[in-house]
Amino acid sequence: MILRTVFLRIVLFIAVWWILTQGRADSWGVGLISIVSALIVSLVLLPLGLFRFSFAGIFFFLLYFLSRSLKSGIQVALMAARLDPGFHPNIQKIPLRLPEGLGRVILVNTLNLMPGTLSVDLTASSLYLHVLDERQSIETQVRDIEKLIAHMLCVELEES
Amino acid sequence: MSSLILDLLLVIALLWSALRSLMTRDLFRAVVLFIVFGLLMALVWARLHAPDIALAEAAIGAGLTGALLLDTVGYLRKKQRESFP
Amino acid sequence: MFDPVPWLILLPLAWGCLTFLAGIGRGGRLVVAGLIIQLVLTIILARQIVMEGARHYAVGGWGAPLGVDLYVDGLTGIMLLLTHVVALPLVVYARAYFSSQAEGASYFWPLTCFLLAAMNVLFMSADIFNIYVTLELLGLAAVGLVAAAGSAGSVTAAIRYLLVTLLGSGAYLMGVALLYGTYGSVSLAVLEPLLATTEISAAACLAAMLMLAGLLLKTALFPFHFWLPPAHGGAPAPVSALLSALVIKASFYLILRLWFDLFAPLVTTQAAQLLGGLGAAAILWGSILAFNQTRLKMLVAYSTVAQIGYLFLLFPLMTSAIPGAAESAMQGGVMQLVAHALAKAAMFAAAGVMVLSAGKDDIALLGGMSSHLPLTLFTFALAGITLMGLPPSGGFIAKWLLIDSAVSGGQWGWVVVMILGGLLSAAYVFKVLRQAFLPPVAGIKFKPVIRMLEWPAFLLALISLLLGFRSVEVLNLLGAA
Amino acid sequence: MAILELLSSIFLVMGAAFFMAGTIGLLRFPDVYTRLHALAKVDNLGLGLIILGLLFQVPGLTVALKIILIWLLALAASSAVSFLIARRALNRGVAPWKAKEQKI
Amino acid sequence: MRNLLNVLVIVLSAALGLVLIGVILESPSPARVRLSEEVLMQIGASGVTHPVTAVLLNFRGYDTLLEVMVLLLALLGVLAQMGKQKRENPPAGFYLTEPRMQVLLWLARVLVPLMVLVAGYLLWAGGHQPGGAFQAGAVLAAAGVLLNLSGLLPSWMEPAWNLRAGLVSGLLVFLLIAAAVMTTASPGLLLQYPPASAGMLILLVETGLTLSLGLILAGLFLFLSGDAIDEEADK
Amino acid sequence: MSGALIYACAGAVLFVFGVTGLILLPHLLRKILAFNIMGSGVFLVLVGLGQRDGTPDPVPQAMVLTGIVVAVAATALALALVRRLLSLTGKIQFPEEPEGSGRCWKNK
Amino acid sequence: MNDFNLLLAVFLLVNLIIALLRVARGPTDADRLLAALLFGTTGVAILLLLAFTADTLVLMDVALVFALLAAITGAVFAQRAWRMEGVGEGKDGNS
Amino acid sequence: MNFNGILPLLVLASSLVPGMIIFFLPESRIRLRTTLNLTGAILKLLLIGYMLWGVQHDQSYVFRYNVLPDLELVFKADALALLFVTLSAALWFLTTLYAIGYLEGSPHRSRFFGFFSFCVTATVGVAMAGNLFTFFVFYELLTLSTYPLVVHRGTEAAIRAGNIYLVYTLAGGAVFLTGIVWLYGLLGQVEFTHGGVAATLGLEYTAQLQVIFLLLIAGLGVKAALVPLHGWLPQAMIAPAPVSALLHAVAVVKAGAFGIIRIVYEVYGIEFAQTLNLLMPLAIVASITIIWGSLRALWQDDLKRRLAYSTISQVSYIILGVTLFGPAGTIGGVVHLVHQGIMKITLFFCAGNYAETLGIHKISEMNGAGRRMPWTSIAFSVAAFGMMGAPLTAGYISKLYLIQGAEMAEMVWVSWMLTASGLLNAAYFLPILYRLWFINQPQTWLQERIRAQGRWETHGLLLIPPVVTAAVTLGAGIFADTGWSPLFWVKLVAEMEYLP
Repeated sequence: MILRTVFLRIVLFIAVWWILTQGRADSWGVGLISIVSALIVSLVLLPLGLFRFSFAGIFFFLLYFLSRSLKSGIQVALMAARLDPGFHPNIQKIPLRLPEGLGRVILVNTLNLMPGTLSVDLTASSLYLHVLDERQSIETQVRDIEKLIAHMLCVELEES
Repeated sequence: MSSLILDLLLVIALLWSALRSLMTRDLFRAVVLFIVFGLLMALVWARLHAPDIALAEAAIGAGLTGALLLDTVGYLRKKQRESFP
Repeated sequence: MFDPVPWLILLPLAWGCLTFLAGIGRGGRLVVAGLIIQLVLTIILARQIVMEGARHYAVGGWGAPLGVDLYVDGLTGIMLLLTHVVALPLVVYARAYFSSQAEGASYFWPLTCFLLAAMNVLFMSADIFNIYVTLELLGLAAVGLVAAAGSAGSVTAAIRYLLVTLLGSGAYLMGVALLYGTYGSVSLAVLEPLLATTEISAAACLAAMLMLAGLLLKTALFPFHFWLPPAHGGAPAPVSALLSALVIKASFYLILRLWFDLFAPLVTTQAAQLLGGLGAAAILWGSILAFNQTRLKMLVAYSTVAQIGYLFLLFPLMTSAIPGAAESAMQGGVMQLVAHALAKAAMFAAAGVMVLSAGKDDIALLGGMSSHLPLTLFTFALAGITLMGLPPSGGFIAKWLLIDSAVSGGQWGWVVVMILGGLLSAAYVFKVLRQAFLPPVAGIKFKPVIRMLEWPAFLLALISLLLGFRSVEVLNLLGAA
Repeated sequence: MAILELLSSIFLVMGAAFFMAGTIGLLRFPDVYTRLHALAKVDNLGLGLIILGLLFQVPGLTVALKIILIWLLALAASSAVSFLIARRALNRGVAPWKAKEQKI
Repeated sequence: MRNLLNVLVIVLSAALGLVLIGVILESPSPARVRLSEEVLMQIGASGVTHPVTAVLLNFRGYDTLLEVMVLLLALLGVLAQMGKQKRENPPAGFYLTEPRMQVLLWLARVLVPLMVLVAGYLLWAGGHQPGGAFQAGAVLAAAGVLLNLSGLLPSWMEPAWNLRAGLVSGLLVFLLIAAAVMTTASPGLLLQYPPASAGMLILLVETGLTLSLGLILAGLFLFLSGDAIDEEADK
Repeated sequence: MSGALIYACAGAVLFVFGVTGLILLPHLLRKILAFNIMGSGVFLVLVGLGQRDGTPDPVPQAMVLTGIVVAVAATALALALVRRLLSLTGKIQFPEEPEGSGRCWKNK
Repeated sequence: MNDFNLLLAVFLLVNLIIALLRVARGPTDADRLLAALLFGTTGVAILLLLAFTADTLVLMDVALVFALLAAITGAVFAQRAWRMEGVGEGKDGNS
Repeated sequence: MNFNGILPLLVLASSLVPGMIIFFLPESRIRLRTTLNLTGAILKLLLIGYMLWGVQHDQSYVFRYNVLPDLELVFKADALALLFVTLSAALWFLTTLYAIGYLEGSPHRSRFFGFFSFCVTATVGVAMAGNLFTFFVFYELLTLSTYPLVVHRGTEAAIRAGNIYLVYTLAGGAVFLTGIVWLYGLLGQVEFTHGGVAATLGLEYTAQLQVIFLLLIAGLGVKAALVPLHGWLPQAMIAPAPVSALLHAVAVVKAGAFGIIRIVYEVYGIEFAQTLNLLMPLAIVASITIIWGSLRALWQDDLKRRLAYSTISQVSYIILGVTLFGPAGTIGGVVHLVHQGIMKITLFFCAGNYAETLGIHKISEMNGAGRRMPWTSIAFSVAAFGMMGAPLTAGYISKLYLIQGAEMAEMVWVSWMLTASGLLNAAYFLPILYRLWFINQPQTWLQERIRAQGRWETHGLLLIPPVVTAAVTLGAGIFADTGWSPLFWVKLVAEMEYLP
């Protein structure tokens, strides 16, 4: 389990290094040092065992994310373009079902990039969202994403 | 042609942000304009075939000078709050 | 043959690093030892210069236009020697000073090491961009030292100093940019023949103006002197001494270098007269202000403003058609530089002791100092003799040479200025001395001071006084080409 | 080749259009929260589209991956910063703009 | 009087600007010395293939040595000021557990290792393409700033010995290599790298510089910024 | 007129802005900004003028890199001093002090 | 293709300059800062366009650094410069 | 370098080194300080004695040191120099004795004796200076080393006097320096040589040389207290008595007068000066000073102030003698340098004794002091008669030669003026003597400090010096024609100056 995480991180860093140097072969001398130090830094900042994830979950999540963010962009762009932006913004409080930690952070960040929502505060139990149109139901969207994230990170949703 | 326009636009933006940053009455606005100025400088260096400097300017201008200035503005405000509660 | 040049660059840097590593307020002993080594190296270098003449030194082995060149000649030798001769006693002094007063001690040693390193590299540099870097080094180190005292006044002074020095080096760098743009090189060895052989370009003129203006700002010549007194007067005494004695001289040295080497084809008699006029104004105005001060260290600082003026008299005097007059003007200027550095270091150190003992920086409180700290007062007086230009001090030799040059060149105005300046400096020096002979002000208790505070200052003053007897050596070194 | 260039151009133009929309939003939206919406979403989409357009011009795989990496970084940065600023605004009591207020 | 002075300054500087522009536009096209050609001619002996790096670390490596010193000096100045101030009012503590801090915390957790990688990349890139120790150092410093902002790294007070060692390491490595080269390979000559090992030595110097520049630049922020996140507790 | 020259001219203007600002602006933080702008102007002239024929010249680029680092160092030091001044006096401007303050002409 | 990229870069720059109006308008500091944040994204786009214009792919590295450090300005602002209630919302700053 | 070359340096060092050591001695080391002082003084006298013998046997003592490539520090012990050196060394010895007694128990003695020694060193340097540059160096040193002595008491009045002293002397020094540098510019080197070096320039430089002469005399005239420049001297009376004695008799005013002698004889050359028409104006200034000083002395009630004005008047005798073209005038002037020194120091010693012993500062308080302090009063009377030019005293010799010189130079008005001044001298000294001897003493003295110890009327060390100098005053008058008298030496000097 731990070895897997370390291994995954190493692979990730190697991949990033490979991308950065565009595959130059003579870079691995410095690369080795850099990767090792990056690994050490990441292990210090993010000790092992805090989370794990499934690749399938990531894939579904990304798919969902890309499609929704396209929609969100178009929505806001249209609003901006229209002379009278007919929106009814407000702040809504949504109880969270995701356990604390990475999941919630991903949720916050994702919602920031999703149509009509902007997370404005995060407390121990709930999330405050600024929505562009309070008449639309936001909660279902949040629940969807929560589910996806829970799947991706292999965690259970708490029943509220 | 468009490269000339790009250069001119960059220069105008550069000069304008510099001037505003020095002239504007609001201190925070000046700092923001200065940060913008730094980012514009990075673009200018890129245009001047000096990617090394562009890198340094991007890293230092965005990462460090901006941080230092903003932090100082925050400190200044804190002090002002303390002295005029 | 052993070459001290690279070691004179590397060693002070190494001391700086090591003292920083040693921790807060520590490393004084290391600096003393290091300075002794460097002094020996400097003496070796000076001997080499006298024997073999000036020489170029290519850092990295690349040589002029591509790499950075160093250039070491008689004037460089004098400046290096002066730096170390002044710094060594001051460092000993500083150890004692900070042992009795902790304010400003925390990073004094590394800052001082870097300051001295900056001085060394500045004096040896023959590359105008490299000079820019060294100027910044010097400026930042000096500002750090000024601010280290930590009071509102000294921090204000430090900010002002920093901004001025940044403005100055900005103008200087603009000049460098123009020169590089026009001639394609930043090496003095390449630029000099280029400027001399090609017709004078507007860019070169503008560059000269910008660079000189920047350096004048840093040298605190008359209308630009406003920043100097608070900075030098507010810093801890060892710092004031270092700054007034050496740092100011560094930018003056550069003016000298650029004026007579690089920009020699550009400078005009009018410009030289203008500089001389500013110098004269500095002498008179600075002396009057010095006399008006109520704080001892401010008085000494304003005296620096005045004494800098003398240095600038050498520019109009050098334009004299009579070769002997020009030569003695140069010699006089350099002697004045050396003598003032020694004397001012001694004077600030002595002032520091008095202030430390009286507990407050006020001339009116000095009464009774003549019996409490006779040696320190004697030091102050000896340094004052040099400033007044009375024999047998180095200042006297300098004044002799300058007046000689002015008289034989027929430039009588400067003679009057110098004579008046000497009298005015006597006025402010004796203002302090006479106060010290008065009985103590009621209720003031002098704190006892460590012996090691008094002797280094006295040594400096003595050197400045006896310099008059050894000026032949100094001038020999200056003349070594 | 021409098709690729065409596709590239289309995406690029779309990206630029989104950027423009983002700017308009930034200028026209009524309060800081709504402007953050514009910034966080539209511009990132614009950048994404431009990167997508540029993907048709890349000389190699690593370059493509690199610009995608850049996009991801920009996304992460802007979404996190949006949250931070929005939260701070709420903390300071910057009231969200309400539609009905506008009608009055 | 004061207004008059201001007007005078403005007029003078406007004149200066006009003259400057005039001079810039007038300057004859090719400069007298073509330094860029010289650089390209000698670059083979410099140990790197990127001309800017060659200039920065070999041809004008002396400037770079001094420049590190400039940074260190600024840091010393900052330390001398802020150390005192912080001793007077020590900064407040941290509240990492606050849920709202989590977003920034995770941003830092993700970005900082990436920044380390990018710094390494820039360092490596310096040899043959834009990049180098300064840029790498600046990125590292930015990582430090980010860590500080997210609450993972407290602001620095007086540096302990290990931090001091890190801060001067770049300069020390530079000095040691200079001294070593001067005593062995090219006696009596400062910073003259033998062409065969120049690349290696430059990389060594750059690595040292990256580390220490990163620390110094980060230190400029970390020593300067007095307060950690303190007001969350108030609410 | 090549792009580089345009930037060089812009640099000249920035330099002038910076110098004027550094001299005239009363607020210290603005002075620091002005100094940075002045520095950028000089750097632009250095590079712009150095490669006015269009070919990149590594030498001024290396110099500007050095210069940028110096500018950052100076800015940080200046900010540290300003903050220190602020914490000591609560002000961020120079106190007005006439030259040669002290009891003038009374110490005869 | 190259000219097209360049044209787009010009367009984005114009876009950016217009967005700078927000700095002037405010009303809160956050609004002003948004312009600088926008620069992070737009600057990356412009740099990438430039990188693919003149085949100076190294500019991608500049864009990378831009993107990597874009968060810092915003974070410093939120964590340090814009805390607690100001002296008066909208007109605080240099008083 | 041989011993003869080092000898002038040793003479300097014999007071400089003890001075430096004394300066750093703690206040309590009285015995060591006294020993050092006296050892130095005696050593100096011995060295000078050796040199006197040597000069008579045609030895030359020259020390040269290059300060700048074309600027030398030269010490030369020629006859004129030795005359002045002997005077100062001898009087220094006596003054030191006197000062030890005078300052017993008062604070800051280390400082005092340190500067005292420096002062003598400077005087000896002035005397032995072999060129104008060296002369100037020690001339300024003299200013500096006397200032702390003038302000020694540390009272407001003393400090004010010190300020006035400084203003005069430093300004004078500056003017002097200008003249010197100018002259160096014209001549290259200004070595003191018999017959003068300026003569080599020729008459086309007349105007310049006249201006330079004016500058030089103005600079020296401050110390020599020529009339418009004499203002500092009466003020400087505030100093302790040994200082006043030294200032008036040997050090400061004599340095000025000696400088004028050197300038006229050995820089310009008396004949060349005559051709440039420089002597007449100087003679007029000197005459005015003589009369003015005497007149002012008449109205002073403070004893030391009266003596001070007397000094102003008497020193100008020297200058007057210098301006009288012809050997007799020269002899008269130069010998008065010595004679006035001996006499005036006697007077000041005595004045100090009165003040220290009886607390008398004013002439009006001196009634009957002669009987209370007979030895002091006898010495005082002898010196006063000398000042008046009474026969059998040294003063007589000087006046005799001066009047001769005036006749030889065909300046009859000078002899009339001398006579008048003699009468004035009598007018201000005789009343004092009258009070001393012929008016009864009051019941109690103002503040009698030193009780008569045994058979001495005052502290022994205060008594011996004036008695000795008074004896010398008589001796120099009575034995003027012998080989050891000042007159003999002065004749030697004059011979050299008028050599073709």
